[in-house]
Amino acid sequence: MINKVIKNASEAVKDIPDNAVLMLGGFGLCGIPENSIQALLETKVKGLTCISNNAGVDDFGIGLLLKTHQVKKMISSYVGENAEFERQLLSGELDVDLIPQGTLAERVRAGGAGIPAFYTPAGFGTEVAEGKETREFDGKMYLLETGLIADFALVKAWKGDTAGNLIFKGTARNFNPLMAAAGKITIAEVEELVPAGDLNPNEIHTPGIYVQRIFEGKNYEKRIEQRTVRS
Amino acid sequence: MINKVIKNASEAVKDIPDNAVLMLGGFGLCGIPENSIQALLETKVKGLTCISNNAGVDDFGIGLLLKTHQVKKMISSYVGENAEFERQLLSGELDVDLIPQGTLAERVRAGGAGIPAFYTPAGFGTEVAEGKETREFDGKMYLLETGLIADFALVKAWKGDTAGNLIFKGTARNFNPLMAAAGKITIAEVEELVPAGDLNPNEIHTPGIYVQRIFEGKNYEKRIEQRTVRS
Amino acid sequence: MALDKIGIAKRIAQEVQDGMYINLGIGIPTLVANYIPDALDVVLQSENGLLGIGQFPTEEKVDADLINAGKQTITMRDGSVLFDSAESFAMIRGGHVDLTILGAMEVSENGDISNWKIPGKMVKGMGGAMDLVASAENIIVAMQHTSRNGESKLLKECSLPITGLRCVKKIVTNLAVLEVQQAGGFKLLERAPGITVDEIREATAGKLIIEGDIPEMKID
Amino acid sequence: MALDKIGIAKRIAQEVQDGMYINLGIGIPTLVANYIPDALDVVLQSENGLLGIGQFPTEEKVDADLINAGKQTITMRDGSVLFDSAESFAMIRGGHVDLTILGAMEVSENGDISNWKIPGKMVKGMGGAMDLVASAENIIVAMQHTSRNGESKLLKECSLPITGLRCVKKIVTNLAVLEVQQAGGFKLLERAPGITVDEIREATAGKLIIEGDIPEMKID
Repeated sequence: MINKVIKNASEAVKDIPDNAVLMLGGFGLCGIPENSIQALLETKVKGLTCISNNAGVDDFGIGLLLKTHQVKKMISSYVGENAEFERQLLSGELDVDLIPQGTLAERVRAGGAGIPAFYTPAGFGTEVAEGKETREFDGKMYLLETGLIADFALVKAWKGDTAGNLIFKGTARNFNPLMAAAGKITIAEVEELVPAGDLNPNEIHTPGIYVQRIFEGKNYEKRIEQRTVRS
Repeated sequence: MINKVIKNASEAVKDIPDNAVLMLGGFGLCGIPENSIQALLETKVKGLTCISNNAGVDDFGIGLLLKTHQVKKMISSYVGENAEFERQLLSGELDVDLIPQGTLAERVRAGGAGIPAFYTPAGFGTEVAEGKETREFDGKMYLLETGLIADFALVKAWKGDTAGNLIFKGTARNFNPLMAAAGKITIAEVEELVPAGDLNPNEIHTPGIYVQRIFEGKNYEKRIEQRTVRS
Repeated sequence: MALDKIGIAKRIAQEVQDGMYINLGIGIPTLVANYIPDALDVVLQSENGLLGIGQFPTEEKVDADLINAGKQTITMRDGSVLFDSAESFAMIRGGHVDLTILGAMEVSENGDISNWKIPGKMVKGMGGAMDLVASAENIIVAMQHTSRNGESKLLKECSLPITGLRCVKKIVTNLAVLEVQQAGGFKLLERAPGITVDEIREATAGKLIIEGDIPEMKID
Repeated sequence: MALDKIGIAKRIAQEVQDGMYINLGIGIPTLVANYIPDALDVVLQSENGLLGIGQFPTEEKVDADLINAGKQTITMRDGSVLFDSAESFAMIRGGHVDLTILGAMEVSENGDISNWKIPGKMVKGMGGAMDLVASAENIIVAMQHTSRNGESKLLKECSLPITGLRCVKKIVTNLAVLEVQQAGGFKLLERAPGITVDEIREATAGKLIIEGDIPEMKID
């Protein structure tokens, strides 16, 4: 099986150039590519467009890249919980494109699947529809939305094998499989890297064909935004 | 968890009316809903439109329903290997709509996902494009194709739980998960039915929300079309 | 007396039927889960990728990889299933979720809803709200009848940016239960305990439809 | 001497590069798998839902639930992955498969291909062929240079119903290896052992482009 293993995060991201379009998996801080983000801080690459459901918090996730002014544009569905983000947005340093979450998910899925455009009802009659084609199907109104791809997709999985096959855990799956398929170069970091053949072919969430580079990450912090417990 | 269990195939299909639109999972004879097809032979329901990648063989799968003249129309991608099919088609008894396999898969996926239409390159410049809208995206030509749904989807899984969650086996997965999501009423037959909670939530292929009725099938024949072995 | 948040949640819980798949928004809608009768078997969807939300975890069971759409740590019930964000919104958009309960800043008398943006304030984004309201067949809004400064949130037309058009079917506020009519207007179905029709009329800027006697809500 | 089917398969196998994901059509293309050098690590896709097709099974290992797109029983290699038909064609349509090898009835000099229907004969359907040819960046056609009654299958324009437009990049026949030119025309790259340029010219109805000496194929 084709071997996609690369040494570490630094090796994986070193050729990401200034002004690249990135996709980053995760929902809130759950399932984000922590190691790859850290490595981007070190390469100091600038002018990034980041497609990610959220923008991290002030001192974690994509928030770290905002603090270092490496991000020029965010394409997201929800970007609260981040004071530095707000400051940059209001000062005009940062550009933001807000997309309904389901539309974002479907646009990324479409990009990976070679679907250039599709119709969705989300956002009809709202600001989101401005400048977009609308069309009626069976009595209901829809917007035309286009597929999204990225120069690099940075995803985080629970287990992965040397052939690039990935298994996610819990709700850390979220946007990761979609983005894996929509990156021209997809970099997967995994908590546990195993030889090809160790994962059950029937339990794999992302086929290795979508992954160009894979490495075993380290020091996962997995920060929790809302620790809620029952007594 | 909501209980979807029904006694058997006869109970599951008994309210399928004449002229219903059905989806039937399977690729060739692999992963077809054997029990539900048998039960349809018994209800003698007529005028069915069957959306299925193939049309079975003369004496198995959908071929059995053709023999009893219960099918009025097939929507498929490949319908060879069936003499009775050919006879009915040439005599005008049977109507056939041929769709590229990937377009069929995506149309069913779209139907289940509430996407009314999408663009795909398959079939541009061919007979398939006749009467369809075409459009250029990024220098390439595409056809507009619509989502498909069915009154009833008949699917076959390996394991299922009482909540309707399904796991398929090998390449018997094929169209089954897509169709499960695109049926207004989805009837799942499984080789092994287990209590909700017995399946690993991370290994389920079809979420139970798509399945309205589930039963444990019996006497699976699993006929092989091309038995190829090495010595 | 006007209902508190828990009262609103309890009243909405009465709308839940056996066998429903339900998506609960953040805030009051989340509270609804606590008041669904045990006899009813329902499944809660979390749009970040889970069907079958369970209780909050005990301290030892907290798992950073298992959160709800409000980013709270959660658990899974027996029979749960995990999936990605495209599948999650396929479920929502495809009409597979039976009931959506969410908060709102304003609702118009033809069912338009505004709940994602206040001009002049920091825009955080719509998250999944636009997908939910554009897709769901059955949407109940949980909200206060009036804003903090006493202005009605049930309007002829929404003044804030729209989240979705003609989508809200029912509204449960601290004062009343109302049904949005196909032809327009809020049909008053029930009054909060001790609240008069006149009080509701005064708090409702949009067209209020009152037919016959309006019963009081029954809340435990 | 003109190549036999195995010869065509062997020659096409030389086009395979390390690390490729490949979809093989039914017929000669399937044979190609047998001649890919062991040193190359490639993965074969089966559009019914498998990446990593292995050998045919031994009699004891035959599994009705594990077939390829030609409905033959197969096995899986280490590192294989199973998926549904939508995911399979997402891979194909999204350009993730590096090489597609398939048969044809006719190819035109601008790369159009006909391989699914003969008017007047029973129509069996296109299966995945239209998706494959419309999506793949890199398509090699395996076919006989002429039909049974001696007519060229490399034409100015296809006479049979089209499967896809301007999609074929390379053709390997029993007589030659040819490259379809962007501007139109079959550029002759190699001759089958012992076959002359004149023989190829005679068998090619479409525009044949011959530049310099045309080498003979090297086939073990």
